[in-house]
Amino acid sequence: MKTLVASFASEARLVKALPGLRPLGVVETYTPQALEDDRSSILPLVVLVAGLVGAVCGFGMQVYANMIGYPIDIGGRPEFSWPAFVPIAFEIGVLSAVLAGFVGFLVVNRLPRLYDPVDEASLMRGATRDRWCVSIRTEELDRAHTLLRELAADNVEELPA
Amino acid sequence: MTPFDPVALPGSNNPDMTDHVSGIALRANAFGWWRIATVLPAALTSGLIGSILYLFFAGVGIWGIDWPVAWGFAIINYVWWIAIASGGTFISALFFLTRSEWRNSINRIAESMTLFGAACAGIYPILHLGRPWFFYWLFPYPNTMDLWPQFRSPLLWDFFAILTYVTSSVMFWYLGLLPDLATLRDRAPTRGKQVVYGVMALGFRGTSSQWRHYRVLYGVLAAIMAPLVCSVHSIVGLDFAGAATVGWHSTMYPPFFIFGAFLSGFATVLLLIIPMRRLLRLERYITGRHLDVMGRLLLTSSLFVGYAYIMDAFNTYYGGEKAEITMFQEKLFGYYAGIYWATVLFNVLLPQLLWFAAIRLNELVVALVSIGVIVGMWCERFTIVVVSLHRPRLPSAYGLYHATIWDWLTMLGTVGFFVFGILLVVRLIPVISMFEMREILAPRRP
Amino acid sequence: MAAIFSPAANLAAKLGLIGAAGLVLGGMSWWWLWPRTDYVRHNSWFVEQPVPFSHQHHVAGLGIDCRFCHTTVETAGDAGMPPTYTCMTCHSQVWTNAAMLAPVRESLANNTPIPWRRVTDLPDYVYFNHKIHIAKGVGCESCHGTMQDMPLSQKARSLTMGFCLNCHRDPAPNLRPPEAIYDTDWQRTPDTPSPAALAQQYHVGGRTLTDCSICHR
Amino acid sequence: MSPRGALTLFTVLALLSGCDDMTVQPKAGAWSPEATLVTPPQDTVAWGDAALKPPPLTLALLQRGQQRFRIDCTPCHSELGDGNGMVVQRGFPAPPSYHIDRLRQAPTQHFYDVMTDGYGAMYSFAGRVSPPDRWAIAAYIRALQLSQHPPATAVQTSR
Repeated sequence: MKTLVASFASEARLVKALPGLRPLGVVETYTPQALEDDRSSILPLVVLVAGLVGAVCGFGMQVYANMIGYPIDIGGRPEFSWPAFVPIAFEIGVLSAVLAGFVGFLVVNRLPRLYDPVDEASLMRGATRDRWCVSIRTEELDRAHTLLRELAADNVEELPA
Repeated sequence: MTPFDPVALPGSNNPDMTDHVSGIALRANAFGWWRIATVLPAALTSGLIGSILYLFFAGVGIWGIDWPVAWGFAIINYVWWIAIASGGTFISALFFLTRSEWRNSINRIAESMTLFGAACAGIYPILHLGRPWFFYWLFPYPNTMDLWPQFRSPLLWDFFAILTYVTSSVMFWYLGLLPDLATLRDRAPTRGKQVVYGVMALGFRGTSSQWRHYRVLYGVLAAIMAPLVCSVHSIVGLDFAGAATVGWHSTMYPPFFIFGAFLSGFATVLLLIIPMRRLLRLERYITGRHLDVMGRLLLTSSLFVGYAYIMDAFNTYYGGEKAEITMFQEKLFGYYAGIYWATVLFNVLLPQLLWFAAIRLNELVVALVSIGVIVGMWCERFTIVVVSLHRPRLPSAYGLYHATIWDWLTMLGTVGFFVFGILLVVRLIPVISMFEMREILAPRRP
Repeated sequence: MAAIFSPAANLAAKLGLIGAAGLVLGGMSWWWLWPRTDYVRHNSWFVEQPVPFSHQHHVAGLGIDCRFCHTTVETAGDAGMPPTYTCMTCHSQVWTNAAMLAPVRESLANNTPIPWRRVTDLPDYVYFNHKIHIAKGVGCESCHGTMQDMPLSQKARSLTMGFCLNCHRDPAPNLRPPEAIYDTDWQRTPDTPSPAALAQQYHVGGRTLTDCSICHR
Repeated sequence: MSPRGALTLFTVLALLSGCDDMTVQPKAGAWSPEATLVTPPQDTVAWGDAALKPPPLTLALLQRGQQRFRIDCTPCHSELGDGNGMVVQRGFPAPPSYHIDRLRQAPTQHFYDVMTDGYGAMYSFAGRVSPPDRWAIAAYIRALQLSQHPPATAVQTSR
C-alpha cells in the first residue's frame, strides 16, 4: 500500500480526472474551494433536532420554575404565562442548535485532526491556495503514475511508507 | 471608481488574492501606521480597566445615575453597542441568504465588528448591576437559594438573548474562519505561526467531506443567525417597552430598535472598510460597488429610522396622554433638546446626502456621514433613556442627569477596546474571507 | 517539506478536548456541590467560645428548659442570649472556683458582657422572628438540631435559603403540638394530630409564606 | 503596569469584591455590644415591669403558672416544690420546701417579692419572669402547697 498525492491546476481537470482515479483505491480530494457535491449532510437534521430539543427544554424549564419550582405572584400574571416564556425558549433553542451544529461538524469530520499522513506531501501546502490535490491510496503504484500522467496532473508526490 | 464596478476589479485572480490577504496577517512586523494607531486604543482600554476596577471598589455611585434617571450611560452605551454589533450580522448572515456577492469581501470585517461590538455591549449590563460579581444569578443554575430568575421579565430575556447572540456570533465567525486559518497554516513562514494557526484550523484540509458538511452548515447557521439578530434587538427594544415609563411603553419599540441597528451597523462597517481598503491595499476587492451598496443601505435604514421618529411624534400627539405629551415637548424644547435635534440631524437629515451617486463614492464624505450616524445613534439612545426618565408621570419626581468622569472613561474605554480589537483582527487574521472570495474570482462554470 | 504536526498531535488534541470537557463538567459539579458542603455552611463546626458551654450538660443532664436562659424566644424576634446574671443564678453557688468559669465571674464583676460568638447566624438581609415560629408550632430542633446532644454548640442545619423555603413551602410536616415545641426528645406518636390537622390548628400554610417580603424586609 | 499585571490585579479585586456579600451589614443586632450595654436610667422601670395587683384566680392562670414554674423554678425547687431539684442534687444549697408552715402561712405577695428581689442564695428573676407571670407562679405555688397538705374537707369532698 502506497499513497500518492497529485495536484491539478484547475478544478475542471481534477473533476475530469476523478472517475478515472477512483478504481485505483481510496481517493480523497483536497481543494481550495468546495467541489460540486450532491451528497446530503446530516448536519441540518442535527441542528433542527438540537434546536427543537433545546427550545422544548427551555420552555419546560420555565414552566417548571414558575409552576412547580417556585410559584410566585409577579404582577398578577398567571403561573402559566406562556407567551412570556417564548423568547427565552427561542434563544435557548438557537443556542443549542448552533452549538450542536458546530460540535456535529467536528464529529462528522473527526476533527480536530492536526496530523494526517498526507501532510507529509509538500504539495498539500498549496491545497488551500490554488492547487487542486488528490490523494490515492493504492497497491498499483505504476498504474497510478501512468494514469496521472495521462490525466495531466501537474505534480505527483509519493509519500514515504 | 463607479457604482457599476464589479465586486472584484478585473484582473484579480485567486492566487494573488490569497497571497495578498494572507500576507497581511502573516507579516513579520506590523505596519507603521498600525503601531501608531494602537497607542490610543490601548490607552483607552487601560482606562476602561481602571474605571471598572474603581467601579468594583466603589460601586455604581461613581456614575451619574440617581433617581429619577437610574439608567444612565451604561444602558445608553449597551444599546448603542449592541445595535452596532447587530449590523454586522445583518451583512454576514442576511445577505448570505440573499446570495449577494458583494458581501463576501466585507463579511469578515462585519463579523469581527459584531464580536467586539457585542463584547463592549455585554460589559455594560453586568457593570450596571449593583453587585456585578453576582451576574451569574441571572443564569438558571441549581442554587442553594432554590431561586429561579424572573423568566417573565424582558431584562432576563435580554440576558439569554445576549448570551446566545455572543456565543452564536463567535461560532459563526470561527466556522467562517476555518478554511482561511487552514490557508494561513499552510502559508505561515515561521514554525510558531504554523503551530498556532494549525491548531486553530483544527485540521481543516478541504477534503470533500469537510467541504460538503461545511457549506451546508454555514448556510444553516446563516439562516439561524438572521432571525436571531432580529430577536436580540427586538428584546432590547422590549427592555424599554416592557416598562410603563413615559415614552417607552410602545409596541413600536422592537422594530424601531432594529431599524436603528441596521443604521448604526451599516455606518460602522462603512467607517471600517473605507480606511482599511486604502491602508491594506484592498481597493481591488472592496470597490465602488461596495461603497455604493453600503451607501444605499445606509440611506434606506436612515429613512426607516426617520419614519420611526415621525411615528413617535404622531403616536404621542394622537394618543393625547398628558404625561406623554409633556415628556415629548421636553424632548423637543427642553434641557436635552439639543441632543434630540442632533439625533434628527445626524440620523435622518445627514444621510440624505447619499441620494447622490457621486457622494456615495466619495470616501471622505461617506466616512463623515458614517461618523455622524454613529454619533447620532448614540444621541438617540441618550434621548430615549434620559429624557423619558427625567420627566416621569409625577412632577415631584422630575430631575436631571449628568454623566460623571467615570461614565465618560468607561464609554471611551469601550470605544478604545473596540478599535483595539479590530486592529488585532487586522493584524492576526485575514480581513477578507478568502475562501468566499474564491467563489467570486473563479466562479464555478461548466 | 514535513508535516507541521507529528502524529502525536492528534492524541494531544483529543486529550485536550477531553480535558476541556472534563474541566467544564468538573467545574459544574464543583459549582453545584461546593456550596452544599458542610464546610462552606460551617455545619458541625465547633466555634471557639470564651467559656466552653455545654448544652448537653445543661439540657440533657440537668433538664433545664430552653426558656430558662433564652427568655424572649416566645415574645420577641430574637431568642434572647442570657446575660451573665442568668449564669450566676446557679454558678454563684456551684463550681464557684472552676477556672473554666473565670470569664463568667469576671464578666459579672466588671459589668461587661461575655463575648459569645454566634453559631447559628443568618445573613443580615434575612428577617427572622423566633416568636412567630414558636407560636406556629415549629420546634427548636427544626433549625437548631439536637442541642441536647452537643457538648459544644455547633450549627446543625445548612440554613440556606433553600432550607428555609423547603419548610415555608410545606410547613405541615414540621409542626408540633404546642407542648412539644421545646421537647428535645419528641417523636410523632399515633396520638399526635396529623400534619394537616396541625397546620389547620395553627392557621399555617398558603402561598404568602413564600413571598419575598416574608423574609427580606 | 503590564497587561498581565493589570489582569491579575483585576481578577484579584474582582474576586475580593465577591467577599463583600452583604451577609454582614453595619447595623446593630439584638445582641451587638451597643445594644446590650444600654442601662436603663435610674428610677425607671422597664416597660411592662411595673408592679401589678394580683389578678383574679382562674384555671388559665394556674396553668400558665405551672408552665412558667417548670421552666424557671424546678431546677432548684423541683416539680413538687420540696426544694430538691436537679441543681440542688449537684451541690446548690437546698432552698426551703414550700410545704413548711412558715411558707404555707406566708402571704402570696411574699412569693412575688422573692421572685422580684431574690432571697438568700436565690438570684432575682425580675429580668426573666414578667410581673403577670410572677403572680401566676405564686398562684401555682399555692396550688402545690394545697396538693401536699389538703384540708380535710377538700379530701372528703373529692371522695
